[in-house]
Amino acid sequence: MKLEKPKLATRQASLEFLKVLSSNVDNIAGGSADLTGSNLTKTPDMNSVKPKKFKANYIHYGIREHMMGAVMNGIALHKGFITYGGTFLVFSDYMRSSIRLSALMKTKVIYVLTHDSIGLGEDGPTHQPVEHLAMLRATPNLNVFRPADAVETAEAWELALKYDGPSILALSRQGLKTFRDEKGNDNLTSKGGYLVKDFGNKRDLTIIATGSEVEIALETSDLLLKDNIKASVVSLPCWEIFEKQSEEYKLNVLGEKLKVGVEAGSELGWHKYIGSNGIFIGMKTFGASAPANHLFEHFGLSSDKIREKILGKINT
Amino acid sequence: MKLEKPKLATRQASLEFLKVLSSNVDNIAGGSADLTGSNLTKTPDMNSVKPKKFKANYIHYGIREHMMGAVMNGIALHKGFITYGGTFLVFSDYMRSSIRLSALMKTKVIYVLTHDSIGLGEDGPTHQPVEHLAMLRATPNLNVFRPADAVETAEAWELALKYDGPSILALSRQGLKTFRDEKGNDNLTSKGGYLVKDFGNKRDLTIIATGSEVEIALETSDLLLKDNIKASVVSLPCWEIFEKQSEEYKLNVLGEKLKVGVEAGSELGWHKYIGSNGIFIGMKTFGASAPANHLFEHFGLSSDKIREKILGKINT
Amino acid sequence: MSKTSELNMETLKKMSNAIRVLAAEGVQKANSGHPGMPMGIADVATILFSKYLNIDVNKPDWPDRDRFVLSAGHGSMLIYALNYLLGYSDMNIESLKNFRQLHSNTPGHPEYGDTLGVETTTGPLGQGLGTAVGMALAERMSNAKFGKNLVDHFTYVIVGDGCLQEGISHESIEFAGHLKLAKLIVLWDNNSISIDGNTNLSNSSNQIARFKASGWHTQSVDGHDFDQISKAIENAQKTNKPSFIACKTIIGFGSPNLAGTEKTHGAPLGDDEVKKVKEELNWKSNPFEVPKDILSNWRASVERGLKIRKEWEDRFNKSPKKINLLKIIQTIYPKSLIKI
Amino acid sequence: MSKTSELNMETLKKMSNAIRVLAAEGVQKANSGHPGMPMGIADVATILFSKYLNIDVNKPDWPDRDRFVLSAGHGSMLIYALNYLLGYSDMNIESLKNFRQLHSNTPGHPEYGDTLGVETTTGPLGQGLGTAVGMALAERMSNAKFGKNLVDHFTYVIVGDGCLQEGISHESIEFAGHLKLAKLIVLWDNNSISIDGNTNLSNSSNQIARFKASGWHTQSVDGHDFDQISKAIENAQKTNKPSFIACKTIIGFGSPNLAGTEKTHGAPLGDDEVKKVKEELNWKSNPFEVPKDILSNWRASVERGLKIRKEWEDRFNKSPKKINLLKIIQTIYPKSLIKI
Ligand SMILES: Cc1ncc(C[n+]2csc(CCOP(=O)(O)OP(=O)(O)O)c2C)c(N)n1
Ligand SMILES: Cc1ncc(C[n+]2csc(CCOP(=O)(O)OP(=O)(O)O)c2C)c(N)n1
Ligand SMILES: [Mg+2]
Ligand SMILES: [Mg+2]
Repeated sequence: MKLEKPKLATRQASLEFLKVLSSNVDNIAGGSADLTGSNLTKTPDMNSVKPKKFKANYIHYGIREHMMGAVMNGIALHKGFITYGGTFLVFSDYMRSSIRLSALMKTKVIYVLTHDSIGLGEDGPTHQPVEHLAMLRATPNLNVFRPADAVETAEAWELALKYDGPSILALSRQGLKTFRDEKGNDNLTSKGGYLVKDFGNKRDLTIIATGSEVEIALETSDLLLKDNIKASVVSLPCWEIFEKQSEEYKLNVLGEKLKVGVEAGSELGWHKYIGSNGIFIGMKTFGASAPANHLFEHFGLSSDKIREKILGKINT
Repeated sequence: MKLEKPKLATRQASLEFLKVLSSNVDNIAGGSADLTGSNLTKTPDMNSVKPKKFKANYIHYGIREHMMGAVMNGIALHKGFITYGGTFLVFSDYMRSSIRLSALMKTKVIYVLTHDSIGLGEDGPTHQPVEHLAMLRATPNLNVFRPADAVETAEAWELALKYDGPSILALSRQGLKTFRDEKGNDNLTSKGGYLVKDFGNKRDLTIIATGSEVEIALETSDLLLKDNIKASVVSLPCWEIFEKQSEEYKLNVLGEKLKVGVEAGSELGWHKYIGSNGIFIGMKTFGASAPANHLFEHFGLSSDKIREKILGKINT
Repeated sequence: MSKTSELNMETLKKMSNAIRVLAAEGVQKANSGHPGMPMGIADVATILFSKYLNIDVNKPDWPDRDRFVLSAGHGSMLIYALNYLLGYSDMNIESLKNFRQLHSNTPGHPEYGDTLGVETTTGPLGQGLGTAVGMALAERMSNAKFGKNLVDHFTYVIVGDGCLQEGISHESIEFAGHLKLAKLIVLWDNNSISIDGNTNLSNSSNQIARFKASGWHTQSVDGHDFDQISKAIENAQKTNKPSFIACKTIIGFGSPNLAGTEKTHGAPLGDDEVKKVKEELNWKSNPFEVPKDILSNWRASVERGLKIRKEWEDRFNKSPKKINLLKIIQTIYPKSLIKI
Repeated sequence: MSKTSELNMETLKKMSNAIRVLAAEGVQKANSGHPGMPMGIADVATILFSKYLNIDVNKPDWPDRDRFVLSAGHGSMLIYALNYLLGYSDMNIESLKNFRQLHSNTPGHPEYGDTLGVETTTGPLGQGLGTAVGMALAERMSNAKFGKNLVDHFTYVIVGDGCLQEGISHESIEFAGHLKLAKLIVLWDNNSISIDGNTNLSNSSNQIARFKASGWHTQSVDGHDFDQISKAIENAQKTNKPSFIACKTIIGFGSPNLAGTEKTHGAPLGDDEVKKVKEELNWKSNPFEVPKDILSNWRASVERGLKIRKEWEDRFNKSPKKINLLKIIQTIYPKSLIKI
């Protein structure tokens, strides 16, 4: 086993990607709806658009999410810029209509939506998305990425830049282990989903997770191994792309044994992957105000609790 | 067989209900975001709030959906009124954040969202909801009703008035057959879903539909009978309530044979009911601008095309 | 930029009436649609398109063209009628007859990608204004990069009462005013009507004061007076602020029995009333026929855009920034950015 | 309605500083939260709550109470500190120490149902303003039904820069102005700071002009001058329009090193700086301790509300409309409405 890398929030990984991007291209029109330091959308070398200063690449949209989406559509339609804009995932609510128009027109607009779950912590339920991944995944033409570590984040960014349409990057506030070895040249996120821990034909079950819950799924798999249960783990950062893979590939990834979905959001949509017999562990209610680690525990999204649920299911 | 009743759009049925309601209670605060004649939210005896005239029961919100939702929350929190407001289902996008707060606070607010699918017709994809039912169903505490005929509409209204929280009424623009016999005293919608055509233990498959697609499902069942296939039909007007029924009841309704979901919207969420092996027939893309009947045909939402798909599945 | 048009008032009136009649007839044929808005704004649109808007119908994607956004997207027949009159290659009489039909290029609301010259999808009210602010901002940011020689165009938007009630209009107005997006010109179809009836049912704002509060240049004109409209647009082009022009119009202008009422907003006028519109406007042709002289006037008006586009192309071909601009317009990304 | 307070300036300042210190300490203890907003608006809130807001802490659901909405919901410590000082039964020092902890009644943003006196959940910016418009409208509609004797209360809202940038603020302002919701009073925490820095990064609107354009009564005051605040509220209560009071404040007021900067917006000040705040404000007590005399001043201020509530109850008990009002407040629906 290799040395453990430092934990990195995917919003931080996104900033690292932007640093590379902005030093390579001179036509960025980035921005945020007054959450620059939280979304991590502005690299140190970017400079802000001001009333008489348009030779710049960063837009302070103010607290105007709805307009930010529309303005990004306008920038994309005008042509000439790579455009992205940030806010909290939960406030995609305020720009739903603009996101929908991005999807309908297939404008190349990248929505950088951070603080993507109860992992946001103390700000509480008004700030914690629950239904938003479902809402966005249900929207045609929209690629919704929820990367699980720094490498997946870079891959998602790359795919978003290549896609002729809008993308959502749902990013974590909290630090996440880097489980992927970034030396490989393959963009695994380009498959939409793939095995991050694979017991081959010895697998007893599959845990499918996205984003910050992949780390928890891997921990759960480790725990289960002590129970002599072999749980393969799938990261599913982009459902839309995964859907486009061959049936064979999908079956190979998901397996035919018990499937367990883990995502700190609504269950809506998950049964396509976990089947009628599967277990979903996520958010049945709105969140709460507390430190993030308390919330994951409270809502049953810890490896301990997930292990228990799986054992409960297996033993009935 | 009984005589066929005239077709009635569920938005029209809703108006009929409101006529009864408004002649029975004197504390209505209804309204619409400038779509009164389309949402059918104002009964002939209701009168409009004006600058110096507050002894009234109907509010012209103007084209301000986001505020309408917030104002309704405020009216509900203040207490004293039964409050509902109308717009097109697709423009729930503009008030997502207000709807979410209704759900989080459990305010008793009723959203009357008409033109609930491609059945809206010529106005085209910007006006045709696709992902909206999924977005709303994914929201905790929110009861989303999509009644299939006049009787279900009245039942949905009744349940919305009784529920201590917000409800969505997704209503059709187009006329729908009244398939329910309104003489029965049971509110079947209070089960969330139920068999509207039942072949008992002879059933070969189950077609599950909501709203305007229940009529199409019933037609399909009739067609299939000629092929000697017994397709029971389930109307599923409210998923949230259906989820609360016993496992036994749900199994009895859905059956254990092939399940076919039909809804003119996103498939997201449907696999919970149709299972991994089921078929879903709905909208994979955004809609289009054309007369409604052309659109149902074009998008494969006609009894003919559904029958074909079912036969295709059965014969493989 | 603009020179006083050689077209006289009477000719302009006829050109404008062509829009009205085509809109009324298109909606009537489809038995669905919104005739009132195009009929009301026809005079404003005629001035804007025939005298000021720098587009080339033969090269609809010429980068330095002016942008036009119909934020009040339900008035789509305005665009389709105009595009036919201007001679866009994809817009013929058949298209107008197929308004709102499956696979036509004349959908109920303007859809980006379906129709040449449609710069953005509109219909959800207010979105067009926000999108136009994005276009106007991209224009300034491109201008800052490539200079006035290569990038220097206006963004024109028509908004309705609905657009201005929606919250997104506030966000857009404040932001555009703050950034002093001087090349953004917003024309308000101030007809005091929306679906529920007179806008005074739910509104009594002073829009001029409102835009002023956010640093805009503002004007009010009679939206049926060609001279006033022309002058206002010319003034707007000259200020160093974004410009708002309130155009007082009559919805369904030309309809003797229904003009000025919400009845013209979103339903066909009826066969009878369409006939009466044509009488009122002294319009003798058969349905979907535009008199040759009027069509020629319209078609001649596009020469201006053609010439401006060619001049731009000359400058472009001589510019050292050509490659860079091209590359950026095609939005090419560096191949491998994956290493972090 | 109000009489000049017997509380002198110095006492008021201390009462206000109690809010500041509790907010700074609560956020520091939680190691998370927004100290700047409560510290900045403390003077305005002190005047509003001690002199004008008609509530009864012992009967938080008394129907004819004034409504208070903190639209800038991130300033939740303002409410918790106030509710402790006023003596709400559910709000003790332990609650303040448990700010932002699981199952506490002091969540990160005000949550309806979690805390007595919290009239609505806020946090998503602008929503509080829209909700307050609904409350003010319901008040007028109830008043029209039951008369001034039974229904006659104000709705007060505190909005921040963020609320006023959001589109929903436009919709709400226009609508409230149109309906002349005269009992709606909006206080703007005009501190020129939001998360990204100075609001001039993205805004240069004239808010007074903006509200005027929608028919509001407007005033501007120094948000740290008790007299100006009092007078403005009294004026606002008297107009026949909704009222907007721009209160110029300093975010994080009292923090010697950080006041006036975005650093106080959404992060603890730091242990050292909290100490310095207390020095600056001449605050000698231990953490989470409010000097007895200041607490008594706050607790005494609630007598006003209690008295007004009792007077209302007398009128209510004598009123023939009592049953009807009760029924309607409990929102009872007729049993069977299903037949159509
Ligand atoms: C966001 C949104 N809400 C509602 C509608 C439905 N709608 C279409 S036009 C209209 C009225 C618009 O009034 P106005 O802009 O004055 O248009 P006019 O009647 O003058 O043509 C409404 C409510 C819409 N298209 N978009
Ligand atoms: C709709 C919405 N968007 C974004 C946020 C995140 N947010 C919280 S406070 C804030 C800045 C608000 O600035 P202001 O109202 O001036 O508050 P102040 O910094 O003065 O306390 C932002 C962007 C939010 N709470 N709601
Ligand atoms: Mg109008
Ligand atoms: Mg501020």
